[in-house]
Amino acid sequence: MELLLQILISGFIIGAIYALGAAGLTIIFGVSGILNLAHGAIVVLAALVAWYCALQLHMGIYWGGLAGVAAAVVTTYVLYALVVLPLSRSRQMAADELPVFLFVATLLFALILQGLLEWFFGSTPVATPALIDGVIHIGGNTVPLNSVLIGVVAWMVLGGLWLFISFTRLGKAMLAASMSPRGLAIIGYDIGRIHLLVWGLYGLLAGIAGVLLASFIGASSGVAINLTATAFTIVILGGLGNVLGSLAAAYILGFLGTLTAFLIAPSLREIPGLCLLIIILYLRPQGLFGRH
Amino acid sequence: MNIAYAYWRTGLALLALIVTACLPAVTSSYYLLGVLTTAFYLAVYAMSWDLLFGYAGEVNFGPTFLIGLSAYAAGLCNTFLGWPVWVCIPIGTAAAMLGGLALVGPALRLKGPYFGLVTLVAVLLLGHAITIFSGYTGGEIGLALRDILTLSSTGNFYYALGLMAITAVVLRIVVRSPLGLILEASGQDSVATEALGFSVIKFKVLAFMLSALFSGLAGAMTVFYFGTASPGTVVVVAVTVQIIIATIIGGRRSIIGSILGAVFLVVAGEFLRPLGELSTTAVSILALLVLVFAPNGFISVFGRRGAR
Amino acid sequence: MAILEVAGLCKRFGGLQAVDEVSFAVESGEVLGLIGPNGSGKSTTLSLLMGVVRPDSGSVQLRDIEIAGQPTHAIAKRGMAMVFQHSRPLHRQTVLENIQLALLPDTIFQLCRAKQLVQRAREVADRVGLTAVLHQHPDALPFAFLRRLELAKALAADPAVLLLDEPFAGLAPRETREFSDLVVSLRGAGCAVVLVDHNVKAVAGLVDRIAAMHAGRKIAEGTPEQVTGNAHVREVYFGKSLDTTPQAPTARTEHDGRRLLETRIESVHYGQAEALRGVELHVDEGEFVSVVGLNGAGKTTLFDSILGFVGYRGDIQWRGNSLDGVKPAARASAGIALCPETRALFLHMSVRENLDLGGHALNRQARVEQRDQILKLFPVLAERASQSAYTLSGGEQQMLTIGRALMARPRLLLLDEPTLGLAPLIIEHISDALEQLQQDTGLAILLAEQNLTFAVKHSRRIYLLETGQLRWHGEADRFVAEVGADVL
Amino acid sequence: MRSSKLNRPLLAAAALATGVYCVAGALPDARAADAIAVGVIAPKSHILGQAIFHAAELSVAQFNARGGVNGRKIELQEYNTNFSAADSARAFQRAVQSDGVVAMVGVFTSEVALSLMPWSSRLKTPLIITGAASSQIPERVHAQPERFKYVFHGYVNSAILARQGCIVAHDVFTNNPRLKKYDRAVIFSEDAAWTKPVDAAYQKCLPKAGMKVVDHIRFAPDTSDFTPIYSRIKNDHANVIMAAIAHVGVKPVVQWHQQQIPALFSGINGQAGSSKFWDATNGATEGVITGTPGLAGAPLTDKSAAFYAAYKKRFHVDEPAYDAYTTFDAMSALEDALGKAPNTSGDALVKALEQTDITGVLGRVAFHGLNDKDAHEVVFNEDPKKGQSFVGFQWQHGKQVIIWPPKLATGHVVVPSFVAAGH
Repeated sequence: MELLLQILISGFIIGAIYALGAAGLTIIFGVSGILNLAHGAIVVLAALVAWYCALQLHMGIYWGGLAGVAAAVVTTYVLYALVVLPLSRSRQMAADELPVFLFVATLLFALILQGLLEWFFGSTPVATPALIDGVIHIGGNTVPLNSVLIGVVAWMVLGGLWLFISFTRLGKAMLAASMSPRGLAIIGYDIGRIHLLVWGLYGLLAGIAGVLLASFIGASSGVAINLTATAFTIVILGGLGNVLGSLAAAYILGFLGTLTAFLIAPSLREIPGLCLLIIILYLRPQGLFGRH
Repeated sequence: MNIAYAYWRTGLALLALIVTACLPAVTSSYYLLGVLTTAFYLAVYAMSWDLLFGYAGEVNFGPTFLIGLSAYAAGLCNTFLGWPVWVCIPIGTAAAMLGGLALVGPALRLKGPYFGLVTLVAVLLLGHAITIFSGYTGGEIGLALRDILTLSSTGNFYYALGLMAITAVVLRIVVRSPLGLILEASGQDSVATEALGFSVIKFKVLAFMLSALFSGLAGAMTVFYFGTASPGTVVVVAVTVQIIIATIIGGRRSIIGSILGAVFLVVAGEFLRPLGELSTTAVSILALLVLVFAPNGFISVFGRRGAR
Repeated sequence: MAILEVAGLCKRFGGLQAVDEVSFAVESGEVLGLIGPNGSGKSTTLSLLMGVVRPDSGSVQLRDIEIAGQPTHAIAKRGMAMVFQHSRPLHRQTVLENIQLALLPDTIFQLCRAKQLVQRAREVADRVGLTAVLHQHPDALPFAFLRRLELAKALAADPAVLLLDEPFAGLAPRETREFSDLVVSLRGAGCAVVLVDHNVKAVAGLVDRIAAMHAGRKIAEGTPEQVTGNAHVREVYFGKSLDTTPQAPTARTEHDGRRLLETRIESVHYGQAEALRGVELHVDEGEFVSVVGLNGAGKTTLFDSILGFVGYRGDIQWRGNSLDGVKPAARASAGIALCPETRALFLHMSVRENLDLGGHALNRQARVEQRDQILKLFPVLAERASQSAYTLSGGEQQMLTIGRALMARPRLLLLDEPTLGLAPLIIEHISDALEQLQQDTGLAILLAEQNLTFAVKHSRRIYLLETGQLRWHGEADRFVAEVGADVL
Repeated sequence: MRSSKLNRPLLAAAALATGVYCVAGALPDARAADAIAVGVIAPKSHILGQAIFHAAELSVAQFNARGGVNGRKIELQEYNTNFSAADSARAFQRAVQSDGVVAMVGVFTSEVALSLMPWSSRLKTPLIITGAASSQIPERVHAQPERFKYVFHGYVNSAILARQGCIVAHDVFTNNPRLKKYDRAVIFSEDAAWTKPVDAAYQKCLPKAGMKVVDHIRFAPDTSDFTPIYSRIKNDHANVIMAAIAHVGVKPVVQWHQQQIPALFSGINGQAGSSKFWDATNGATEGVITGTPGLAGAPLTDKSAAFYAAYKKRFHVDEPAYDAYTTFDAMSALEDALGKAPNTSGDALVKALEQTDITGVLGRVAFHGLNDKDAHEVVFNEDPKKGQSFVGFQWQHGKQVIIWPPKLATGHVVVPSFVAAGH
């Protein structure tokens, strides 16, 4: 019972952070059809900048966190303006090869970013200070308040995202763009601006995920590729472009990993997720919750 | 067909080969030979990858799955069974070809990025397997082999050059042959190719086998060149990235392009060494610039029509 | 003796019965035209024959051998060949090499080209008139030559049955004629041809028989004249009756004659294919104008040009100002609303959300008012206001598309095939709504239709678009008399 | 059209050839100076790598100031491993074949160390590994002495580290009359090849040190959430975590602290040895116990304090990482060997290195013979006069406080409140 509760609590927090990262990724895919491999690097960038500003520049954890998020947004726009846009407009390749080129280009961007991060911050992992200290006891389990706060913040951001998409005109336009960009264009929306919005939102989500990650378990430039892989697994499992599906997949993956670690062996944690991914890809390429 | 033109081209390729082969006589820098040896193995990886990507239209993000399988199969045979190098290399290659066969199923069923993801997962699983069986594989530390190809830098240079030349010639013959024509057609539009009476499966299997053959050979020879097999040299995603970058910046669907790309990548890395830890980043930036502004690679800069 | 015999062919995609109990037979040297409106299942039928899609049930016999369910390449080897509508030749190879590809045996053991291969490829090329361009690369060729190249590849193996999927789409009239002649010449070689097109007229001169399809079923078969005369076919194509004279001018309110839209499009190209050429038309304020033409005539391209989704040569003017360099979003905001044929609805959003997005530029109060008005116009939408768009029927979706477009209070409504695939009752309904709309708001409408009844009933003026060019222009009342019979 | 077609392969081939020959021309074949080149190799971006470069630089500067090898100066050449075995192998080749390096020092990752061993023998150039702790290094030298005689291990192997961890645990908390009994240990290792001998050594030495091994947990090195593992440890009612971690460091420690796991965190903890670990974990490392070869200039020998002071002054670093000490001693051994060897050939240097017997900052520096089990590994002894030595320390209020051996100790072990409360 205690064990089950522990699995639930732990899965709740990890799942929320996973979901946060993957939500942005899946929105980008929904609207622009781009699989962004620089995802992990951007998340790590936010984490490292937050750590650096908070501790090395003594700006405090809140301003540091803000700086981290801002850095993620700026970098995302750099990626969009310098890599994605020029490639999308390039006439030098066949249209059906564009996704592969974008794939490779974002991968290169990730490498560049990772190299710069390593050069500036070093490759040693870091963690930002806890936002609040103390622990609470839930059914015999000791849970740090900080972890609870992180879970709550992650869920608040996800809730905010949901509110934004469901209740604001801009959010709805964004969602609409993922269903029919053409439909949006004919009712007078400038698709270019929607893209800008989506990339900004993505940067914001990735940034917040990074800052929370830095506080929860720490980050280093080396984990970027793992973060990308996890986010991808989630996005594919949840169905590309499906935000709610990503949420569910994040939790499935979070609990699956936690269960494996609890019940079988901690060293096998990643393997069931990868196997599930292969099986899903084989049987249901549109993902567990894919619409199309 | 312009016969004179074909002769010209063969002649030039031969000339380039001879010039390169004479290099050990001209330079006394074993270091340069060492750099080129690595570049040539990378070129073989790149050419094999391009056969799948450029010609057969398969987005394979796991070339290191094949390379790693071969490297570890050969390495384990040598370390634990004590078999000689020239037995282990074919065994490794066979393992890679089995791996290639295992990829054909998903390749036929899944499209583009989805297939890419399966191959990526295959690599991750291979990495996990190496960790789990670290008692045999040495885990992250790697496997120390009993034997190596040869101690001589010049010898290693010629082994690598030889493999690269053979790969280039064979792949060139294949892609220029009727076989290559069918392969390219099935990569571009498999339904229409089927409708012309070709059973596409057969040709996909062949493409995977050929790719696995050469990347397997190169993978096994690489570990016998280094003397160790470790995930960092033959499995990790960074190696895949190098292969993809080499192919794309060299110019996809081009044998000479892959070679140019690989040599550029390795040599540029050495040239930029004064930049210290930023040298890899600088290479990535260069590669990204090429990708964005000349997506068809170096080869397009030399006056070739757009490889659409 | 029939060389190809199809009996009881069925195919279901999810909830859609795409092909339903289709049977026909073709003899050697015979050309069969398979016609039907979009979505009638004719292309799927071809795919089933070729084995690209596996049939659920039914039999396909080629030279008395059952081939249904076999893999495509096996069917191809038995003597079936197909020219796909969208095909991609190998761009880095020459025309000659592309043809050689089709002549190769299906084996992996071939590293050298057989000597006679080139000779045979030349012969095939000669047969389809490609001799002059043998050494050129496909992307340097005009579109019509690419079609011929595809035909050459299909003919290379000397097929017993040749399947052609919309062979004339994107071809200029002269090219269409030349290509028709090519197909006719095959008849002499004893090849059976099954040809899919929308258009009875385009194939009439070349086919021996026509089978008409609608909603997955074969609804008529016979000579072109028989099929054209068939009441069911006429209804499917033109609605209840073509003889309806234009109704009382209630539908056409007085318009003040000010010019709203004027196009002077010189040409629009998709790659090599020319989609439009010399299209000059205009719509005045409050006017109802139709552009009629069959599928592939260029109607959708015309609308895309007006909204700026495709590049065009020439000029389009909106209320006297050139739209040159104006983005689609700005054109839409200026008062041009498009209801595309694909509808482009936000399928996973509710009806209300779809409408609200359409009126995003209005303030809250105006938006609510406008929405109420539209829900009054289409009461069925009011009932479904909180349902997701994908749960709506086709007719309701069409209403929603129109409603969404109207939310922006446009000056001009572009309607692309609003009646496509809809039941007559729903069409009536939409028809009434449009009339009321014009009366109430003085909105100008430019309609693209192949349903002539619908177009003639509402329009003041009609343009006839054929293969990318304007063929006829005039008052709606004159249309039936002057060109009506000619269109079918 | 035709001409551009002809030009393409011509240009491509020309470019290839030109490129190749440019490289050939650009790289000097041999060094012209009379300085002796020594290479140092490590990943530049990592704290442990920087420590290696710093220590080598300091050693060479001091050595050259003392007059060098009979007047010949040592010139240090730096190479970046980038954590990549392939990059390192290329760097080693460049060092020897192009830059004329006579010996190579450095490396702290086992993968790179093991991949460089064959190159050391192939290039006949001594390699002194100063950071990696894999027991495979001496094992391989022992197994193939003829081939790997060029390789020296300037750091102790992980089995010795494990045994030392047991001794520290025994002396500091298991058998400490001031404390409650901490005697239920969990072996907590990242799933990697280097931890296998550590785990085996723990299994043997923990019972000897008076502890019961209640569980043995191996986890994936990329584990992000340790909650399940810590739950298991709590269920085991363990009160000591004997760690064997290096790739992971921040995450388990931060979560141990946040989730207030009632067990002492001890054993081998690669990253916790660094002075920056406090910042990296934001103080979550408070209370963590681990061991390291040298710390804060602990006066193991009469040279320790001077090295510590000079290092801090030159590089403005709070604390040198452990491999700064080992690298400094390895450099001293190499400088000594350069002075004694008749020439700078690899074989002469190997002979001279085998004879090494000097006092370094961590204790006596001498290497085991090829016939010993720990072939060519630096001799370890708890007594600094007999071999390289070791201290145990605990993080307390942002400082690494030496708690073992007793005669060097600057403080007492302090049990974190949540650990004490858990009993």
